[in-house]
Amino acid sequence: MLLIPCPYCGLRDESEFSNRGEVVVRPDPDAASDAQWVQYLYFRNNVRGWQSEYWVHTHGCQQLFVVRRHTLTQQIERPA
Amino acid sequence: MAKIPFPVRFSAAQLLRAGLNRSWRWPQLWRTPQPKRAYQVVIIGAGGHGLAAAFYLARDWGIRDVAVVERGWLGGGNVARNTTVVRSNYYYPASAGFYQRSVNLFEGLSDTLNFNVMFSQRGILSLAYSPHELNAMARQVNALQLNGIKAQMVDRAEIQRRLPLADLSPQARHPCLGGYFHASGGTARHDAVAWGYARAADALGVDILQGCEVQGFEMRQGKVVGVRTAAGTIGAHRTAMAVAGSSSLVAAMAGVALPVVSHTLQAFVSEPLKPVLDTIVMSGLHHTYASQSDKGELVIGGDSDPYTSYTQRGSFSLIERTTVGLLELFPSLSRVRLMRQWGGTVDLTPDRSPIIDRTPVEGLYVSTGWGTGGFKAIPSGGLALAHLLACDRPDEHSTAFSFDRFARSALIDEGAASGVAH
Amino acid sequence: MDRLRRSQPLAACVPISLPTLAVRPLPQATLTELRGGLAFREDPAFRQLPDQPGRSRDHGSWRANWLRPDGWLLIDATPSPTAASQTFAAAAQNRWCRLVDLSHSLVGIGLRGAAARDLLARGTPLDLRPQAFGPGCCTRTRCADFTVLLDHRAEGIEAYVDAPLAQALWNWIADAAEHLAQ
Amino acid sequence: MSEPFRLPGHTGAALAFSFDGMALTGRSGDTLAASLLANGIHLVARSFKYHRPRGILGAAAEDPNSIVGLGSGAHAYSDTATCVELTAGLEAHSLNTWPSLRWDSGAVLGRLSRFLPAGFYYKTFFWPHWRWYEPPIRRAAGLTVVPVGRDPDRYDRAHRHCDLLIVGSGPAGLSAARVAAASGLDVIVAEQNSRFGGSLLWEALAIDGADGRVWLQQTLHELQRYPNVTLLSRTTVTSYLEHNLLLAVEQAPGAGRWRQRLWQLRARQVVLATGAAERPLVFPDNDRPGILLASAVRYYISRHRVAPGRRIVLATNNDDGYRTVRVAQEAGLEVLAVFDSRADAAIESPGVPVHRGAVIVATRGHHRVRAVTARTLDARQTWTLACDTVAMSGGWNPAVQLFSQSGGKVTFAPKAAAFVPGQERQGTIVAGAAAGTGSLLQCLTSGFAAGAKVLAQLGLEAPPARNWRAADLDDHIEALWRIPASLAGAAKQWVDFHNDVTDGDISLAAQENLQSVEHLKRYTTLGMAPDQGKTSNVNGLAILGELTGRSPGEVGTTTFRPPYLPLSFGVIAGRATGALFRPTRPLPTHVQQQQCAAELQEYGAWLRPAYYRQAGEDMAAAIAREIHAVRNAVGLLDYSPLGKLEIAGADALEFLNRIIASDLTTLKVGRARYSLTLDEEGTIIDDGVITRPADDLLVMGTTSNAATRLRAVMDEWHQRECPQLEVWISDVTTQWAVLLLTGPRARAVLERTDLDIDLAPRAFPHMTIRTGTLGGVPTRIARVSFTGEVSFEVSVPAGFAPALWQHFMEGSRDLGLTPVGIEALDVLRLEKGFLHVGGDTDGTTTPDDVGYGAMVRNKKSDFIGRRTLALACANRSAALQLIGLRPVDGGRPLAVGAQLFKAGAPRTSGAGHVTSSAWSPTLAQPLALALLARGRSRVGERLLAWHDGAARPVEVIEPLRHDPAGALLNG
Ligand SMILES: Cc1cc2nc3c(=O)[nH]c(=O)nc-3n(C[C@H](O)[C@H](O)[C@H](O)COP(=O)(O)OP(=O)(O)OC[C@H]3O[C@@H](n4cnc5c(N)ncnc54)[C@H](O)[C@@H]3O)c2cc1C
Ligand SMILES: NC(=O)c1ccc[n+]([C@@H]2O[C@H](COP(=O)([O-])OP(=O)(O)OC[C@H]3O[C@@H](n4cnc5c(N)ncnc54)[C@H](O)[C@@H]3O)[C@@H](O)[C@H]2O)c1
Ligand SMILES: Cc1cc2nc3c(=O)[nH]c(=O)nc-3n(C[C@H](O)[C@H](O)[C@H](O)COP(=O)(O)O)c2cc1C
Ligand SMILES: [Zn+2]
Repeated sequence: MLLIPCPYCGLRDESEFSNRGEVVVRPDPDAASDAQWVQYLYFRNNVRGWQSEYWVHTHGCQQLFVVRRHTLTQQIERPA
Repeated sequence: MAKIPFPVRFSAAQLLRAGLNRSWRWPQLWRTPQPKRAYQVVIIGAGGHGLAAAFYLARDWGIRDVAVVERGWLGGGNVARNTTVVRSNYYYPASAGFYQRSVNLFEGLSDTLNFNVMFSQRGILSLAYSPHELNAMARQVNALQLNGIKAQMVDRAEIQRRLPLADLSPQARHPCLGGYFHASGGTARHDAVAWGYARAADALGVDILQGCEVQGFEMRQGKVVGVRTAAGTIGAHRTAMAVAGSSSLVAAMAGVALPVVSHTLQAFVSEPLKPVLDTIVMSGLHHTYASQSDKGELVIGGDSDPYTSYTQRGSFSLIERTTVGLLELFPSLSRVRLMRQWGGTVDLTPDRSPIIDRTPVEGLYVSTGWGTGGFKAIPSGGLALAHLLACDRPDEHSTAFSFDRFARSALIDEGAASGVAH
Repeated sequence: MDRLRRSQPLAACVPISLPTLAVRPLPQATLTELRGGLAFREDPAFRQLPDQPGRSRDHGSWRANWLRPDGWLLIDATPSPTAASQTFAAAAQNRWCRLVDLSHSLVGIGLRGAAARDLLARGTPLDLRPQAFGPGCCTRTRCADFTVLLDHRAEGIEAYVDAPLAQALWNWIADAAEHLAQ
Repeated sequence: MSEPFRLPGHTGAALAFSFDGMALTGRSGDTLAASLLANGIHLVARSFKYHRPRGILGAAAEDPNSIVGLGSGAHAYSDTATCVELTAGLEAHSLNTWPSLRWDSGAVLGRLSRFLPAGFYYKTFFWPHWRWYEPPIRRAAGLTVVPVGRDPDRYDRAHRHCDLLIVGSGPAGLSAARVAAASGLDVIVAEQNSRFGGSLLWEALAIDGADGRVWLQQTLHELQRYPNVTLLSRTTVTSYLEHNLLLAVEQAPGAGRWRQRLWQLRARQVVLATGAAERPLVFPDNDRPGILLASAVRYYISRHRVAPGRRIVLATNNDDGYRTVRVAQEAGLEVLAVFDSRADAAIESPGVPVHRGAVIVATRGHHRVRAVTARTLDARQTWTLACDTVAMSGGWNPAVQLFSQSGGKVTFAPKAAAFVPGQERQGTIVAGAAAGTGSLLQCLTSGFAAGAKVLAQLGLEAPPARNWRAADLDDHIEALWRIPASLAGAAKQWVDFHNDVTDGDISLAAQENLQSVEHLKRYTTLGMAPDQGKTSNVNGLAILGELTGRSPGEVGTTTFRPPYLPLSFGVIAGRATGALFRPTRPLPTHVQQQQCAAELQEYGAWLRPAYYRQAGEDMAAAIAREIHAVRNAVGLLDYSPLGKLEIAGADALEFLNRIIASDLTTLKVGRARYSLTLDEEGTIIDDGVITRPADDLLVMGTTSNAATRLRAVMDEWHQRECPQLEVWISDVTTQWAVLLLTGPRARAVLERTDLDIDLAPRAFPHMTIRTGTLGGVPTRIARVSFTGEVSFEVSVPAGFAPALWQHFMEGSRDLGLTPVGIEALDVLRLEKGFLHVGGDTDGTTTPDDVGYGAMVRNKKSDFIGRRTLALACANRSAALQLIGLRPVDGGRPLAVGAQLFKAGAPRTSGAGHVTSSAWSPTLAQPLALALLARGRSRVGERLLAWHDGAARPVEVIEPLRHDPAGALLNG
């Protein structure tokens, strides 16, 4: 059970949050090619190491924010 | 099909001879060979799939100039840490054919490999707790029956007979409405599957190179021509990756992006118990499944962890959730103790079906996406990967599991249709 | 037709009374969710709100709990229209903010006594030590299977929960209270 | 005679207990193991594979042997006798023996052991088939008998945060606690034993010139005075998880309201002072009852005043073992000899013959050791001694399990011949024997240093360094991992006592090229028993190292995993069992539902009426009656679970239009519009009606149980994709109860209320919404229909719903008002051919599949899922489309889930299936909807529907509809 640093509520137990996967940017749907769109839908970097990812403080302030987490050590970078 | 030149064939008689003759010595299960400069085929990852593919390449295609390159100890990845459920109750014909072939191969695997993999078809019981679940189950069972796979709806009395420990009383928090039994499902000894394939492949001349991590690819004109390892460069005509949870990492070394994320999947065992559970039981409502091993521990699993990780460790909340479900199902296990928990890193595709295909880079092949359920697929997946490597095209059972299906929106999403896991 | 009478979800619950803990359903109050955007920050009423996340602000007859950067819960013991909603009426009129009545959606349970924290700690992973969560603090968190809003007032901690789950939370509290002793 | 082996000086009260039915007496303050030994009972169990007699080996958690059954009936469980506190009336019994512990038939397997080497089962049992062998193997396996019935005990759970968690209360732990306590930190000390003090409770240790127990009492006194210190005894830390979360199980001191409590301890800093466990020596037949760890012998004598035996032989490879000699002698026991494997051991032991360079090469005695034979390593000299106890010391294993679980690396320290903590990962500090520190002085100072380091890390001032007068001798050890074969002959040397792993098994593994320690473990099962190899792992891997020319450090350890000690499933689940497992959500009118004889069932988490019982009716009759009422009079349903999301703010419409599939730009105030919600892959995840009660407010109706999820989806979408829009989303699902009136007389019912809304069809047509006051309270009324009849969804603040329900029921009985359940509602909508998301759709269904292709095509702006549906590469030619079915063979409804296939063609799954089906009382025929590949182009085709082993002929049709033109809706 990780401690997730919510920018508003501080360090809270993982069970209050939902993880929404690594940060991906939604391409402009009108400009994106099919291939780009498929890339956005299904392909992920899936790194072993530091990853920027979305968390939502579901059972708290309901805010979505980005956390940097190390996928091998589970260290989390404290936001400055 | 070649006969396998084992140094010694295993049998009861051989055990007897060895016991009587104290100076006689069992040979090595496999060698520790020196890597050659190059092989016809290099397979990265000595897990179940890598080892099985090497074996079938050598036995069925006569391709014995093969190395399986493993970063740790052979059979130490997910094949060492899975809950050993083997089943073929898949909904779509593409999956059903593929996994039924695997079950068929499992049935003869101990003989094939001359190694007891303890495949035990004790059947799988899935439980339903709402009319909606019952309907979904009926849909699944009817599909299985059409595909020629053993499956039968069962009523509460039958469930109670098979699960004497289950609380099916109306007082239970969720009264069970019924379920279905998949008689050809079962368990096999996970380590034995890896070791059996390794020993047989080795006997056929395959070099298994342990402690030899692949750190990059040798590329020539955009084509993979070998692997760079801790022990130097090893050339290869064709290279396959069968590295499960590490798929994205190895693929990235060749510049290939995969539709895969790696999550932790956990499991745990109880202290050894006198027999209490003869079949495998699964309950979606309880997020739990369990079986009892021949040594007596209950082997228990649940859902995968909700975020990516390479740690082989998971979050306690999943253990908690699985346990709470387990106790609702079997309240009298409350005083039984959890002995050990662990995790593996599973390779999940968006539709949770595997990919067995060429990659966009010439010379590089991939078998991945086995996720939370690839143990059962080892024989069939090994056969498929061997075919792909030998013929440069997938066999009839794996064409659907292509790399480009995502681009074509031709997903094979078993979960979307049925909601069963593992 | 008579005016419709209002029913209370926890009406039948007997308050729990232990040497170190008293639990009771809170009397009906007016609960209003306040939402506001950037423009709202310029409104004088905005200054009535707590100035930090995780804090509440007491105005005597009503209080404002921080819920999220653009959301607060106004708790007013008096029936509507309340002092609380009047404070923000003008801003709401200007559409700088919005008031949503949740009086029927949330049910409050009051916990008092030295063991109130111990009891909640049986379900919530929150750091409940006084230095981390003392009077004037409020937060939404998880307690057992429930999402609760904890409002630490001077006299004790109040827990608000989605109305259909109020009875279940009450049962959970009663069960946990049994384990407090010993 | 009672307690023949009890030594004078025990102050505990006598307690009656039993073992295998024998009535015995022990003392309070004892462990079960101590009381058994006091009664001269060593044999307590049989080993797993060969059923070898097993005695008590250790003092505490490390013991691999003494797992016994405890209690009976629903109270039964198993635990290790060395960890069980003796209580009055405790019933203990041996496990998995037949007919008895002393005469156990399973022991014949020991005779066959040469045919059953490690992993033998991989080499045989597959001819003719494994299924012939497996059943007897399963019957023989396993230890614990699972109790019957629900656990009568309860379990507690609690979270706790602290600045510093100290695990272990020996000299190291307590001295760390003292430092931290004085500085005001919030400190928790967790100790698995019933008493604090660790080794101070039983080792003869002097601190500052006095007995160590004096220091212990002073320290405990001091700590108890600090309000910022919590001392938890009987509390075993089992798991060290991420971000300094540790799990601990507290054992209730006696019978009470809870049996065990699970602590989830979140600490800023952790000090592990978990001590060390002694290793057995590996020599031939070292597994007999009466052969104990040397430290355990001291422990039983000093702490429990129990003599494990009267004639003791000590075997050791280190100085520390010699302590046992003095302790035994002081207790008046005879120490016959010391066999020290070190030829040059310098240590002396007055009054006992010490044989240096000598090892035990054989032992005798079946249920209890009776004699040992020892020999010098050069084989020149041999002794045979009759004895009743062997104390053995093979060195110490620091208890690094928790450290390793935390992600710390362990390294091999050759001097101590032990694995010690190396690089930490979570800032963990290890102190005392757990850090490989030998002497008492070092334990005290390392504990102090740990406390000081914590203070420094938290930015507090550390107190000045302290000094103690205490022993500071280094323990000399010269590892001897097993007896050379030249001395041992063919006799087995046991490594894992529980799982019967011998040095020969390890040799076999090495010979078969299982060189990795992980292979060794899995091939031999070394360390896989409930004790998890606390006494066996290091010996085993060191022997493997010897066999393969590697140091123990090069071989390495296997992975330490939680839990450190087994923990019950019950304590993990805590109170989330029975009624507290997944709470249900009652309707606002729950009481009224019960009064109306509703058959309440769980739909999602909501308890809703499936149908209403009436005398003489079965479920089908009840449903038919309710449907009849709706079609001919009026039905009433508490529809409150229907999700309601309010979307407001300047950009509400713009925002919602980016979410859902239908076009909202033309939605006027007061109007309602049906829409689908998709995920980004274009799959339908929900449907519902969106209303616009006011200019600046949209209310999105969702299916029951979907509101929470959709609110989150939209909120996140807003924050991530378009934070510049001003939108406020509020979930008001439980604020507003909804009572649905549906049927030709619905208006008449509503007319009998105090309502300020004009109900005339003109003023209030189908697909509109009105707000007003009803019975003096605010209301929102929507005219949307899922049944095809005139319907009013009447919303009032939830607390008013019971009164309103009452008002409807009492005031409109003459109109035929009938409460209607979910099952009837489902048939009513099927009679209209309306879609049921989740039933008629699955995780692959897109809008076009269910006939809403135009909704998507006609919308010109982006929304979730749109781009994916427009992928040119997507091939949806085989997509399943929703159509109707008619059974050709008569009136029985089809089974939901029946699979469709074409007669004559190869049978395969997935080409189509029945999604909804029921008998329609209104149309007097069976109705069915199905998803069928290219279904819309196949109307008229004949197919077979497969269910439960039989195929029924069906015809593909346009879905049948009651009132196809929808004339009734506008009534
Ligand atoms: C807890 C758990 C329970 C499961 N339960 C079931 C179940 O009941 N039924 C079922 O069918 N499936 C189950 N699975 C899934 C199944 O275990 C996997 O899908 C399957 O084992 C994966 O295939 P594999 O054996 O080839 O992978 P692995 O055994 O993981 O093999 C991959 C190998 O590649 C090696 N490797 C990785 N990177 C490199 C590199 N750079 N160089 C060299 N080598 C490398 C790894 O060390 C590893 O040995 C479960 C998985 C887990 C974790
Ligand atoms: N070579 C050595 O390392 C060695 C050998 C023998 C004796 N000693 C002596 O042993 C003493 C060591 O002192 P110490 O304070 O380090 O250890 P200790 O053995 O005195 O205390 C450790 C305590 O930790 C507790 N504990 C262990 N694991 C636990 C867990 N998971 N949860 C809760 N409690 C747990 C034990 O019950 C014990 O009370 C010294 O007196 C030293 O001289 C050291
Ligand atoms: C089917 C199965 C049964 C297991 N049974 C046991 C067991 O009886 N005892 C044990 O200690 N571990 C058991 N394990 C767990 C392993 O010890 C180990 O944790 C697992 O293979 C993962 O490896 P790792 O913990 O070394 O990472 C079992 C694992 C599996 C997959
Ligand atoms: Zn937050």
